[in-house]
Amino acid sequence: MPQAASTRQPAAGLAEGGAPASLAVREDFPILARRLQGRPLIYLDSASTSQKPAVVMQAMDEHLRAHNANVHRGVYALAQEADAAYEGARATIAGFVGWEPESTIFAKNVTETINLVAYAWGLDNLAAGDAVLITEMEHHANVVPWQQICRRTGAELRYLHVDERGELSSGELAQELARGDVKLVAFAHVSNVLGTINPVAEMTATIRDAGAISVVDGAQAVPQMPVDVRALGADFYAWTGHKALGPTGIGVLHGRREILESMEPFLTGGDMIAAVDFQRSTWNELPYKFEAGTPPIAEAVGLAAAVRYLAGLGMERVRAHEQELTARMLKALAEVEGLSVVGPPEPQRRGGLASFTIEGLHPHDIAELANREGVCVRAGHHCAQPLMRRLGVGSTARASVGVYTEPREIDALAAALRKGREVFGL
Amino acid sequence: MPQAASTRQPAAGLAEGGAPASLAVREDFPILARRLQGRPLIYLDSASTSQKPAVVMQAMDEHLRAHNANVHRGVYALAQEADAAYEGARATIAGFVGWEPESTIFAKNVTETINLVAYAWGLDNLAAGDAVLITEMEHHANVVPWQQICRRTGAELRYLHVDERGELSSGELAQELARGDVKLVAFAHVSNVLGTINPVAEMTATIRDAGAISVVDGAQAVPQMPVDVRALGADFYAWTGHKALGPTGIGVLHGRREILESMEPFLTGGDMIAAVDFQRSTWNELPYKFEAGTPPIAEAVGLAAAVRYLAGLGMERVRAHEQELTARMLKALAEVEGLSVVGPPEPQRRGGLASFTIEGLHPHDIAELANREGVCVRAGHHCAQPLMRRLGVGSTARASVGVYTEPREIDALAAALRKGREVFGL
Amino acid sequence: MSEDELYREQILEHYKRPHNFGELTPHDLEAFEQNPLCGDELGVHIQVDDGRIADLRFHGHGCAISQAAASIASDELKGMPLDQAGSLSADWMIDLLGIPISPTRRKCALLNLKVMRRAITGDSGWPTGVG
Amino acid sequence: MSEDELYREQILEHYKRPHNFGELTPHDLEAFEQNPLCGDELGVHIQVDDGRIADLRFHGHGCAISQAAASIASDELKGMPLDQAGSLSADWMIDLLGIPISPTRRKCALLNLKVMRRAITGDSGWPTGVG
Ligand SMILES: Cc1ncc(COP(=O)(O)O)c(C=O)c1O
Ligand SMILES: Cc1ncc(COP(=O)(O)O)c(C=O)c1O
Repeated sequence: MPQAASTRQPAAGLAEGGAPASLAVREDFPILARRLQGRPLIYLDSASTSQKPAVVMQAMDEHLRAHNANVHRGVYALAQEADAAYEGARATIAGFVGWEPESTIFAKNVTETINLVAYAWGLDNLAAGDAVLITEMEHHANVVPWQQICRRTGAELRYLHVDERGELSSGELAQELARGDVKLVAFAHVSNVLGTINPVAEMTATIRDAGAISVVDGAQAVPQMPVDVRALGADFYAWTGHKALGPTGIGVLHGRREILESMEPFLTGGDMIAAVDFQRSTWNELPYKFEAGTPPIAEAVGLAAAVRYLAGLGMERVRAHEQELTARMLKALAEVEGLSVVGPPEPQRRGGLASFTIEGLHPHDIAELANREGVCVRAGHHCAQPLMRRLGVGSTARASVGVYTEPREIDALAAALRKGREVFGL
Repeated sequence: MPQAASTRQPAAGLAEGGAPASLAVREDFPILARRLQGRPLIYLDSASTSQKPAVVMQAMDEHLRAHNANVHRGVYALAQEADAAYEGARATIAGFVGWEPESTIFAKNVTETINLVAYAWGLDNLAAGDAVLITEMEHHANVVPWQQICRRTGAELRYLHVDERGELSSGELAQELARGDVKLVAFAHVSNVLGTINPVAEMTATIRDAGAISVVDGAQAVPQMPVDVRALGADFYAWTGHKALGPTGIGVLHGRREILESMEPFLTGGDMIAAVDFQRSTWNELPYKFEAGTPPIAEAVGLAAAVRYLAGLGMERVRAHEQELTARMLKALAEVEGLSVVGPPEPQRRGGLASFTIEGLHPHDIAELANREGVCVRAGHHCAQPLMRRLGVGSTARASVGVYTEPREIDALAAALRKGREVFGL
Repeated sequence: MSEDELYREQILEHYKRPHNFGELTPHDLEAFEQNPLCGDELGVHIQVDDGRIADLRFHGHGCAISQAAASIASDELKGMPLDQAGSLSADWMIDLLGIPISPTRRKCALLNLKVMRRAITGDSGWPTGVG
Repeated sequence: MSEDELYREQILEHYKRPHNFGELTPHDLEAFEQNPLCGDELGVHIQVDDGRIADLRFHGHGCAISQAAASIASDELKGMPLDQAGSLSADWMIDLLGIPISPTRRKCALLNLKVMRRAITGDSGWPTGVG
């Protein structure tokens, strides 16, 4: 059986404005006790992957130690425990974002789920003369599958522009849809580079009115803010376990039932069939039709523990915490000489991350110099090369926060950057 | 860092013939200490999924507690530890079956890997007039992807027959290839229903001589016998972690480098690209070209611990143990009235499983009745409906062994079946 | 559960000598279903008279639970108004069987209801409550 | 490692004022490479005379390590026989840099060698030993 939810309600440290600057949950995350090169670990790369609370490892461990069997086919009692654990995890995870389990599909990561939609919906619904619309701020996971499916089907791939604030324009979306050829629009809920929070509900309504399908990449949103997939109105909403305090090896796709039912399956094999004859097969009901082979069972159990943990913290509090830290980060970074942050200047319009460049310091060197102070930040194109091109930079450094991030870690980042500039004689 | 390999060399219990009837490893597997409904757990469903030794859970737990970061992109020290753990796991896992890490690709299960080959090789290399050849004994994972790709490309799907012994005929393979239209042949190394061990090296040589590509489904072979992918001569060899003492969420594909290099990618997104421009992208080198998005990192670490554990036992000993138990099982089952086993009668020609029917007892009821005695066996079509049709049965019951299975558990199965017949008044 | 709860006399009796098994020619309604988990198959033929099930026969193969369920249900179904038969609930079937059914075996117990429904209403989903 | 080991004076000097950076028109050989991990780009133009590198220029953008490596290597490459330049090893480059290089930064340090190789031999793989 899955671990019981963490019922612990940690006291929030109160920052100046009364917002929870610290959720006081550090001891729940074993890795944060580590020292690297003699220094405490200051992990500011949660947008890449989050650290995991002990309840997640415990839930997986417990599942594999006591309830492991394959799912969906076993008559014996142990197999029924495994079924209950896996389907119970699905119900928990779907419920966390307000969706129904029957149209909540598990894959290995969010990348696979977007490929699923691109292949299984795209191969049969796109043709020359049609267009797919994405945005300049997408992660490669929401770019390359559309390039490939457009190549295979002859459809055109077009982009919504990112303005100088790092935001989309609703006018441009309406204009593009008015051309009448757009069959599908895919975009991020929260940009992993700019931090921009897109107005999802407004966009999906516009898209639906134009008769197109919406695909929302929620990889950066689910871990850090309340998400209600139904209220957001997306036809497909996808996210990934390892960024949401869960394990690697699991991604989640919520889809509108009628669309999923109308689609051919994507991966095929065991468990997703109704009947297999020599030349043709028929498909199992949802969600199984889209889950071929043995699914990530222990990973689903682990992710269920993660979302129960998040729900225990309260997603409103998590969001307030990340916003508070983002404000602090934007302020601290602005004080570093030669540093420019990309994306919207207002913390309330963005997720818990800041991408930046420093005059005279390449992002790789920024990350290397930060690492010397125990500060983990990412450097590179963040799997968003089209956006890098649009911003006119080769790469950026990026600092991102999680539920466990403390204000002092933001200050440590700023100090490390100042020290780095000195090393380079700037 | 991954856990150190288990260096423990358990003493083998000696059965009558001197073969290791017990590997004496039960205490390495925490779940085997469980009692269900007051009875000890007798797990005879390893062909569906294996139980896991504690070193596997420990390796994953330790990875997530101390070395968790995303792979392939981080400059900071923690990310380098995660890289080393993931790529170290790849080297260990590839080495376990004698293949090179560069063309060893991780997916979520073996089903995904076969879909990868079907889509990424098939979409560009199959057309009307071509044929794909599979066998009547395939798991749905090695049937349905070929049905689908044949439908999409217009190629023909043909089957090699299974004879009354449950084996293929080499003559028929040669005949089919002589027709000159076969572009790809896919078949199981070991059948998950019949137990049949196919003569892989001989078959791949015949296939190669005919200019076709071979795809071998090694899901049932890698867990129970020494496998040397190079010696087997397959162009693609695929298997799945959870059946080989590893965690769920990971499958493995070994491919011939030239073929992988000539293929378009399958899943696309982050990590698998060289450069992404607005309209087109170029691909990363092998194996990354085929690993889109965040891979199953902790799962790779867990599977590496599993294969180190298996290597510690010695795969020759594992095979001897499973053969001994299979012999005992075939003998014990033959003594149950009304029971018929499918597949080759000689234990040395088969893997560690036996599928059977009992006159007057439906397989579902067999599994239910066995469960009352704590014995876990599977009932159903075992994801092999074409084979069921060929055998003229709707379903079978199947008992399968693992490294931890003891001779007394085989005896308990036979006793449970006898008792079940009595319940039904047979 | 103790042995005789699931496989009690009455269940085994229906399994071994099922009522209303076979085919009906001619028939007015028919359907055929598989349980995707095990490959079990069940079909039904129905003769309709004045909005009621005048006669019916099940055919196919399955486990003791699915066969007994079909047999027991068939006795009740004869003479039942079609609209009533097409909307019978999972609970109705489970109650009728009168034995404890595990989640996995539920699909076995309800296979005949699923086939019935498809024959009468064209709906091929599992009866609500199948879990 | 202590601070000045990686970013020592000489490295920073080459980064800030790289030798042989820019373009060469006309040129006999050229190539362009990206580091897929970070998007850094490096190109090279080479003038050949009598089987030797008569002159060369690197261009593009990258971190201190990749730029310093290209700069330091460029001084050595001028006058070198083409076949020798095309088969320089990873170790040659790392030794020349003379600083400890982590596995992740190796690709930065070797980017210029990769570009050189592609310009001379058409081979676009990483120099052996890149790990
Ligand atoms: C021979 C064979 N191939 C493929 C599979 C599918 O494995 P997975 O579910 O891990 O993809 C199995 C097991 O179910 C199998 O026995
Ligand atoms: C916005 C966004 N989409 C998609 C992804 C890809 O996630 P994954 O690697 O888990 O598939 C990421 C993270 O890398 C992301 O930030």
